[in-house]
Amino acid sequence: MAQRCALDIQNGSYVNLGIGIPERVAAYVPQGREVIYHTENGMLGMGPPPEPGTGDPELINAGKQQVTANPGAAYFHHADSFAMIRGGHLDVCVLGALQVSERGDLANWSTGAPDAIPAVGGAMDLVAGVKTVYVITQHTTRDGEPKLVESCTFPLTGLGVVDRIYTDLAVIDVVEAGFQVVELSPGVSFESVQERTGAKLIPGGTDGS
Amino acid sequence: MAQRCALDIQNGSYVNLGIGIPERVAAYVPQGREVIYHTENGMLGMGPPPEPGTGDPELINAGKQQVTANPGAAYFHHADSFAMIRGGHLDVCVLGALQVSERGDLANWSTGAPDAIPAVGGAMDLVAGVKTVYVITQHTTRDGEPKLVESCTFPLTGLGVVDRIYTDLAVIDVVEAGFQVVELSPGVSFESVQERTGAKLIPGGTDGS
Amino acid sequence: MINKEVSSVAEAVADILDGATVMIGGFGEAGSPIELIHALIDQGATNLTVVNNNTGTGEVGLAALIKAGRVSTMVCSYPRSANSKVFPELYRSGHTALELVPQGTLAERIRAGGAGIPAFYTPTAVGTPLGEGVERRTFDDRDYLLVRGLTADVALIKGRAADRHGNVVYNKTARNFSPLMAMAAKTTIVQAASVVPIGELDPEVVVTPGIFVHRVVAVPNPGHEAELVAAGVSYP
Amino acid sequence: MINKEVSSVAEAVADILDGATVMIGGFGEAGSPIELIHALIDQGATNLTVVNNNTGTGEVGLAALIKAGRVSTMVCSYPRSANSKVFPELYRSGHTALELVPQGTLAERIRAGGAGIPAFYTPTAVGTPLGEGVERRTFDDRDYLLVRGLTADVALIKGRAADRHGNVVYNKTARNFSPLMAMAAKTTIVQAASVVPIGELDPEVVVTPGIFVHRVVAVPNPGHEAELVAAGVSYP
Repeated sequence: MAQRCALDIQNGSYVNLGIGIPERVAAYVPQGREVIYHTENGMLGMGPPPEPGTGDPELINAGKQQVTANPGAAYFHHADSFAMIRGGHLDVCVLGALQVSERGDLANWSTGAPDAIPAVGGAMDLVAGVKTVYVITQHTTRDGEPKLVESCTFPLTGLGVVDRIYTDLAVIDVVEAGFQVVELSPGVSFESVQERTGAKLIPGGTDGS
Repeated sequence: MAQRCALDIQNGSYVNLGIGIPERVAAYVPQGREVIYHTENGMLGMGPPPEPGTGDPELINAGKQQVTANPGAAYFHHADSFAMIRGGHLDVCVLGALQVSERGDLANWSTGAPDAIPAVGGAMDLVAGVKTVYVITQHTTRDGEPKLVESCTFPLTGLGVVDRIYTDLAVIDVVEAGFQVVELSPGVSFESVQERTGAKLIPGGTDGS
Repeated sequence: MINKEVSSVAEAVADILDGATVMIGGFGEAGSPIELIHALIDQGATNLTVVNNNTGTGEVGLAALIKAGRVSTMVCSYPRSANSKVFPELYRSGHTALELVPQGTLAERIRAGGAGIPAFYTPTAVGTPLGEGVERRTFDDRDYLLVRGLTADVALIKGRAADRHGNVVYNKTARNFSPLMAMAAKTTIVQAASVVPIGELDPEVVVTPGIFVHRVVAVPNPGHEAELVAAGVSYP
Repeated sequence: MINKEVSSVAEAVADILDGATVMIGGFGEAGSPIELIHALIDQGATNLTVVNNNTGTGEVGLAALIKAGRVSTMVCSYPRSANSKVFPELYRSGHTALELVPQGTLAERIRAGGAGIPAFYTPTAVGTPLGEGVERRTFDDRDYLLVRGLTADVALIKGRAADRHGNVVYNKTARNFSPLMAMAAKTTIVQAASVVPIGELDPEVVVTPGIFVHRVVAVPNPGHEAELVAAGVSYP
C-alpha cells in the first residue's frame, strides 16, 4: 500500500506522512524524485532515522522518533508549521483511517470508546488544510468489518476531506458520486472488493475494474 | 519636552519612539538606565544613527532613517513586530499629536483635509497596544489654538489611549476626571496653561500647581 | 542595566501561585524544560492549568507534576503516548480535567493570545466532535470555527542559549511551541543550556526576542526525558 | 530534483497577469525588490492591485510601476514619504485607488491569509475613521474589529541569500513584510543577492522555508533606491 501510494507522490512535493504505515511511503518514492517531508512539530526536509548513536533527542518527528535533517532543511515553530498546513501549502498528507465515508469524511482519531483518553494531535489540521489527502488502510478491520462506508460511525476527523484511499485490495478515489475504483490489487476482483466495502463502488479503473 | 519625558522612562523599558521630536527622547534617558528601543519595521535594540559612511540602507528605523543595532538586538518580521505592539509587550510609546482630548483620545494621523493623502502607518496599532502612551507636543498650534481639547475635531488615532502629555508649558496626566497638571514648566503659571487649553485643567502638581 | 538572569531554577519559579495557568514548552521530550518543572514541583504550587501538547512520559518532568496532583486541568492536543501512564489515571479518577484542542489550533490560539488577537476563525475541526457547540461562520462558502486566543500567567521554556536581555535560540525541533508560549505568558521563564554574553547571539538568528522573556536561568546539562524514563527515574 | 532557480528576472515575472494582486516586500527601500519590479514594468501587466507598506520614492521601483499606470489599487499603511511624488498625483487624478490599512493590521492580515485564517479580531482602529463600517465585537469588555485575511496571486521578495529549494534569509530590517507575503501568495518570487548551494543555509536560521517560495532568481548587486533617487534615475 505504501509502495503504491509512493508512486503518486510527485517530484517537488511537500509531504506530511502520518505515524505508522504512512511513514513507510518515504522508502518507496521512485528514484529521481525529490520530495520534501514536513513534520508538524517543526521541520521541513526531514530525513531518515539517524545512525545508531548519532541522534539528537531534540531532533524528532511527529511520532516522537529521532530523525535527521536533510540538506536544505529548516526548523520553525508550531504556529509557522501549522500555517503551512492550514494555509494549504503542503501538497500531500498520507494518513491512516478507522473509517472513510463515500463523501470523503474521515474518522481516524477516536473510536468513541467512553473510557479512551481522547487524543487528536494534528490530524484535524492536516485534513482541513493539506491540498491532497491520501489514506492508507487495510480494507477491513481485523474482524472483517468494512472501513469504507456510507457514513462514518466513529467520531470524525474532517468532513469531505479524503481524495484517495490505498488499501490492500484496491486504490479508490473519492469522487462526486462516491467511491470510484482506480486500480485493483493483483488477483483481486471488483466483486470481492465490493463485498468488503460498506458502500457502493463505482467502476473506473483503467485495468478494467 | 523630550528631556522631561526621558526622566519617566524606567530602566529595562521596551520603548517605541515616534518620528520627530519623540525620537529625541533617547538622547536624554538618564545614565545608568538601560532602555531597549523598538522600531516597528522590525528590530529591538535599535541604536543611534551610524557614523557617516558606515550605514546600511537596509538597517533603518520607522522613519526610514539609517540606524545601528546595539549588542543584544534582534530582527524580526512585521507580524512579530506588531504582535509585540498589539499584544501589550511594549512598555512605552512616545508620539506626537495634533489633538488630545480630556478623555485621552488622540488625533495624530490626519488633519482631515480633503485633498491630503491619508497615511496612518503604525500609529493606531501603537496606541491600541502599548501599555503606556506618552504624547509630546507644543501646547498650542502655531496659530495659538489649543491642542488639548474637550473633544478632538481631527480624525482619531485611538479612543482613550493617552496617559501623559509633555508640552512646552506643562506635564499633564489624563485621569478619570480629565486633564490633571502634574508639573509646570519653569516660570509658567497654572492660569496661563489653563488659558491655552481647550478643556478644564485639574490642579495636581506637587509643585503647587 | 538589564539583567534577567536569576541564579537558580528555584528562584526562577518561586512566585508561581496556586491556580496559575502555566504554559510548558516542548513536544514530547524535545524542548521540555524538565529542571524548571521539577523546581515547580518542589515549589508546591497546585491547582494549575497546564498547557502543553502532551502529558509527559514516565514519572519525570510534566508527568511528575501531574502525578504530584498539582494539575487540575490539562490543555493539550495529544494526551496519549507510549510511556504516558500518569495522566490517564488522574483523568479517569476525575482529578485532572482535559481540554482537548487540535494541535494547530492550540498553537495558533497561543500565538493569538501573545499577539493581542482575542479570537480568530479556523477551518480545523469543523464537523467534528471538537467543533460541536463552537460558534461557526461561513466565509467565501467555507465554514470556520471561532476560537479564542490563549494566554497564561507563566511560561516555562527550554532554550539552547540565551543572554541577559532574554534573547533565546533553540535546538532543532525543540523549538516547537516555545516561541509562542513566550509571547503569551505574563511571566516567561527560560532555562538555557548556556547564558552567553550580550551581543554573542546574532540579531539575525534570535528566535525569541528578549521582550518576551522575563527570567533566564542557566541549566548547563539538562536531563533527557527518554533517558530518565528508561532509567526508571521518578521525581522527586 | 527540485530547482526553483530561474535564470532572469524577466523569466521570473513572465506569467503575471493583468488584474493580478501583487504583494511587494519592503518597508521604504529596505527589502524592496527593485529589479523584480522593473522586470514587471517591462513585462507589461497592468490593472494590478499592489500591497506594500508604502508607495515608493522617486521614479524607480514601486514608484516607477505606479508611474507607468499599472496600479489600479494600492493597499498600504503609509502612502506618503519625503520623495513620494508619483502616487499622490495618480491618486488625486483617480487613476489609482487607495485602501488604507493600519500597518500592524496589514501585516497580520497578510499572515492570516498565508496561514489559512479567513478573519480575526483586532483592537487597532476601533473608534477611528478606519474602523467605520467595520464589523465590531466585544470580547472581555473590549471592542475589536473583524478583519479579513489577505492573499495574493504573486509576491515579489528580496532576500540576502536563497537556495534552490527556495529557503531564504534576509538582511537586517529588510525582512519586514517579506516572510509574511511569501506565505500569502500563490506564486512567490524571490530575488536574492546570492543563490547558495543546498545545505549552506543553517536550518536554524532559515527565515522563509522553501515551501513558501516558487521561484528564485539571483540579482547579485541589487540597486539601492535612495541612491537611484538621489542620482535622478527614472525607470524605464
